[in-house]
Amino acid sequence: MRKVQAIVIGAGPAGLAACIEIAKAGGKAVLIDENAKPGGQLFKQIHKFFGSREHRAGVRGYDIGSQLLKETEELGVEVFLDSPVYGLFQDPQGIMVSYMHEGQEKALLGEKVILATGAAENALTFPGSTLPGVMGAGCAQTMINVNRVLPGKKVIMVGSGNVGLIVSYQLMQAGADVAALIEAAPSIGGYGVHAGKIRRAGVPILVGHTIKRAMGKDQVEAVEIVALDEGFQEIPGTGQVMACDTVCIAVGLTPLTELAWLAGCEFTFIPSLGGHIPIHDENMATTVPGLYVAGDIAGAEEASTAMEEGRLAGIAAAEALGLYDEITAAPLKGSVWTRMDALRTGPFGQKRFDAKAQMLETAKGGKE
Amino acid sequence: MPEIKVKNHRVIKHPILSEDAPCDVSIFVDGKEIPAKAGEPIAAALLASDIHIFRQTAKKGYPRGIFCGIGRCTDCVMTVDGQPNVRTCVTPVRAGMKVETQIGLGRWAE
Amino acid sequence: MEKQWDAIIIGGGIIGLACAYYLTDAGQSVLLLEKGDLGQGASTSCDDMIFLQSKKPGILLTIALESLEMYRRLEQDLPASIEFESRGGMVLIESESQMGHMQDFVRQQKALNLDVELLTKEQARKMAPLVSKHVLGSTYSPMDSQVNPLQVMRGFVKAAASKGLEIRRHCGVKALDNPAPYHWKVTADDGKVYESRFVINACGAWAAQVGELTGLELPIKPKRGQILVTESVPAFGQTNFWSADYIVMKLNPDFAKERSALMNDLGIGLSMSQAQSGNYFLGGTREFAGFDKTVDRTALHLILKEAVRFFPALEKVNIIRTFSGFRPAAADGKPFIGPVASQPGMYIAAGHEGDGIALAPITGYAISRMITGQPLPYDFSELSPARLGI
Amino acid sequence: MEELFICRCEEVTRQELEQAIADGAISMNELKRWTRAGMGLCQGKTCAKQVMALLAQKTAQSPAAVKPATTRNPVRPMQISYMTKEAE
Amino acid sequence: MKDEIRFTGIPSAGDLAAIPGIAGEERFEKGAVAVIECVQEIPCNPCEKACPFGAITVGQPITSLPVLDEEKCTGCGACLAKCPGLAIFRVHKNYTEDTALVEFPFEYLPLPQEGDTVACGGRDGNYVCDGKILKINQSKAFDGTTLVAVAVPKEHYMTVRTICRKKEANL
Repeated sequence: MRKVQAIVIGAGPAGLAACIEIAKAGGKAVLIDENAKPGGQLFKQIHKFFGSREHRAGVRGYDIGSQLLKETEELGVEVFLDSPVYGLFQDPQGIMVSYMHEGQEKALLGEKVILATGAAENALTFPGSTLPGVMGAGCAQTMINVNRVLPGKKVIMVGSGNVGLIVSYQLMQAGADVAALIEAAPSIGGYGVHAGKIRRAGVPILVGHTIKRAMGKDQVEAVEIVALDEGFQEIPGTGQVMACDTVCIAVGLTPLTELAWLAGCEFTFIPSLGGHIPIHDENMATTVPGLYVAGDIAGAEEASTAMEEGRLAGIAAAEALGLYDEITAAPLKGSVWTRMDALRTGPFGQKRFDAKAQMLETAKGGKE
Repeated sequence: MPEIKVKNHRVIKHPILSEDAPCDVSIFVDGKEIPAKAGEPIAAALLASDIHIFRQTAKKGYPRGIFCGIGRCTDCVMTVDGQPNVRTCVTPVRAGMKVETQIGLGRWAE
Repeated sequence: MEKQWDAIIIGGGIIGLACAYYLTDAGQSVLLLEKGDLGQGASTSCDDMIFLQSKKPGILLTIALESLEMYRRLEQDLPASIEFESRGGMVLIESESQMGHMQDFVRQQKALNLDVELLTKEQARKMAPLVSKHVLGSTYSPMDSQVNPLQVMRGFVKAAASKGLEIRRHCGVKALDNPAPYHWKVTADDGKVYESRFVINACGAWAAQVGELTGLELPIKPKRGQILVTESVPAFGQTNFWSADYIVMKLNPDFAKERSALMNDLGIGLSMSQAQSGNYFLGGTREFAGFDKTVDRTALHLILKEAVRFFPALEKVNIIRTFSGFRPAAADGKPFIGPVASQPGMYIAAGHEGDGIALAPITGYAISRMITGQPLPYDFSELSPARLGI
Repeated sequence: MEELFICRCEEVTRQELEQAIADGAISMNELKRWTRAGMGLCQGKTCAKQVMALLAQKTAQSPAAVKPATTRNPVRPMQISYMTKEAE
Repeated sequence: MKDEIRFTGIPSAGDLAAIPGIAGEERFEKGAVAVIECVQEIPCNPCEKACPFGAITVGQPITSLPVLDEEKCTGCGACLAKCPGLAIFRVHKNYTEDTALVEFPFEYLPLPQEGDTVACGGRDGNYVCDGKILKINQSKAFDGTTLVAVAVPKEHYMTVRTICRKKEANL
């Protein structure tokens, strides 16, 4: 069986960045992704990113995706697309990654394996939540920005995190009407500037409200929303029915950790990062020798942080492969950490900073 | 004044993205011909033609459509070219494909 | 003082739970200790069949037939829908030599009143239109049945709990002391010592490890079975299916020469049953690999090749899960159901190999009758640990 | 449609899950086996988080203590034809 | 009253009064100036690099609110299309004797044309007044973002922030 220095699973921002770093160090990385196109969720991000110039701030997500792809191509990274990894098997020679490619099941052995599998949207259950027309906000975003199809004309958005705010904006850019954005918490979850954009477009944001039911015979025709008190209980008499043909759910992400469970990683539970997270250290190394994580699988954050984590995992894997000595690797990793720390500051970033700090403590505890 | 163009729910002109390519093939949904773009997910072609009900569930017979859009939740499965349980959100369109609303577990092509 | 239980059952698989069900039904106070989740061993890493056709005439076929009748009653009695169904089974025959052996086998089984017959190629295709054209014929028995072991366990738990069963999960056993006949002290992982008159070792593939705690050498080894699960699909035929080659090989070891060495090493014989949910279980292997629970890629390939050889249309079906489980394989191929003569109060209910689901009701019933001193419907001496001097 | 379908694949309702918990299921593996929540085509990818939260709440366990059901190969549905060609 | 941006999505008068991105009243009298309505500490600083005159400072940490140096700001508008949050506006209070110019980023279709009279909206998207489109700037450097400049009655220079989107999209 073919053995390579590194296998990176997932060609989103984290996986691409990891491959780039391994290739820059002179290593051979194979990148495997289940989608027909690389880039993960970057190509549906048509807004300009925040951050600093080093984070490519002000550049639209899909352009960042194209730049990363160009780099991986120039560095000669071998990429298998349309190739879902379906499992990991034990092998004395390394980690065996099994995947589907061109109609056949195949396997590769990796000395180092980096899991960059991303995250999936959380579901929400209410009467009518399985009706056609109720969908993930990310699903609607893919439809409008990648496939260029409107899933509906009149949308209710549930959830005011950055995903809910951005997708509402982009639905309007694609020509849909967003009737309202509702949020169960007493305040808006995402950035005020994103909220400001959709407010200027006349979209009401109803905090302290939830969706009580979606109504319709064969597909969504309306929703009933209700106001909630501070204990998240329905306030009687506040129900109102709003007509719509689409309900988008944007209530957070859960890291896609199946492969890490399969590999036998130890996990820790951190709600602010999306739930059960594979324990990883300052090199993004998990508790399974040779196995790294990067991006949303290591805690759901956002694309810029995912890229930095990918770089870090790539540099650390290159170092572990002997491609870098410690003296060369240390400053490279240091600069990634500086940029990552910058992304995790402020009232929105501090929680994630603290969560990651807690993670590092857990990782240290596990090693001692 | 340049108007936003949404034809059959397709977003042709867009304030940020370049103009979208036109449909180049047809597929058949429960026998009815609809326009599509080769390579786009089957689900996209269906939504573009205002088709939202993809299947009926096995236990209760309730309607379902697209939900996660990334091949994970498997809510959008249909019978495609005689094969049940095809995830339409990640299966690309090929010219002439036969797509059927899946009733329950579907049925095998004779 | 801690409560004195009538019986402590070690092992929360389908056998242990069946014992709990029948013992509590007989008015006994029962505590069940399980080192993990309920049914985390072979009871949930198996398919769903009560397969009579593979059994040679003898005690096992006799009690399997009785167990089948008990399941029919349990479908009514248990507070869970156990999805009992007699869908029947076909053993698919591919060669003239297999045909000869199966003809003999069917004749013997018929003599024992097993309702089984041989089908021609055309008859077989009528019952299973999607079967491969190369199949020469099959056996058919309408008696082969199936049950959902997960729901059976749920039913046992719920019914027994209503009659006082207590369960400690994630609570293995560290020591077993026997200060006097019919007085057992069970030291558990939770640090407590539980006392009882009877102890039942229902630890499946792990029964030997628990046996060691009292110096017993139980000849039970884990025999790994690897199984694949398909997505829910429309049925491939009216019945469940087996390939004849493995059954023929068991009857006539010479037949092994007609199979590849790898197939024999892994003990692959195709079984294919469909749950009520529409999922097919595709099995399986029979290997001695210690307690290594991994699923082996080569074995998966071989099982699926077998499956597709018989049903080419399966190629288009998705696999959604694979797993392996440890059948508790007794040295002489028969389960231990009965007392340990040298340790009054100690009972063994383990070693059922691939028949744990099929034999769970009769095993639980027999153990309950033995412990409560009631007469048994059959002579169980052939299954007593005493048969091997235990 | 007033039912609350938590497992969309197998159409398992919140009420069915609560009943299984009342019947004694205390782990995700048990809950899954008793209700089929998470046993469908998606293998629990969509519902697991909600089921875990419900289990934690109804059994007064901390959410951290509730572990997901066992993950197994394949983590994506895999067409059998992929496996019937010679392994590499 | 919970009128801050985190409850409403609209920067309140209090939010705006507390930030360093808005010039003093007197500066508005003197000519065009940038209005940076960035009220939350998020990790972002492209505006700092966008200003050719060094009038915007974010510094360290990167989450600091942008500080506008009202003397250095020439009101050139170079920062408007660079703000990923679309939170910077250009305001010329004394554009004419009775109109103010308000320029803002706009990323929707349809776009109005120069000379059109349009309904202008506030931070909540509600109608404030009619305005006349002075300029539609679709420079390639803006990467898809369009800058729309409208003339509105002078008293609305700190109220108008957009053109009202059609209630029903043209489907």
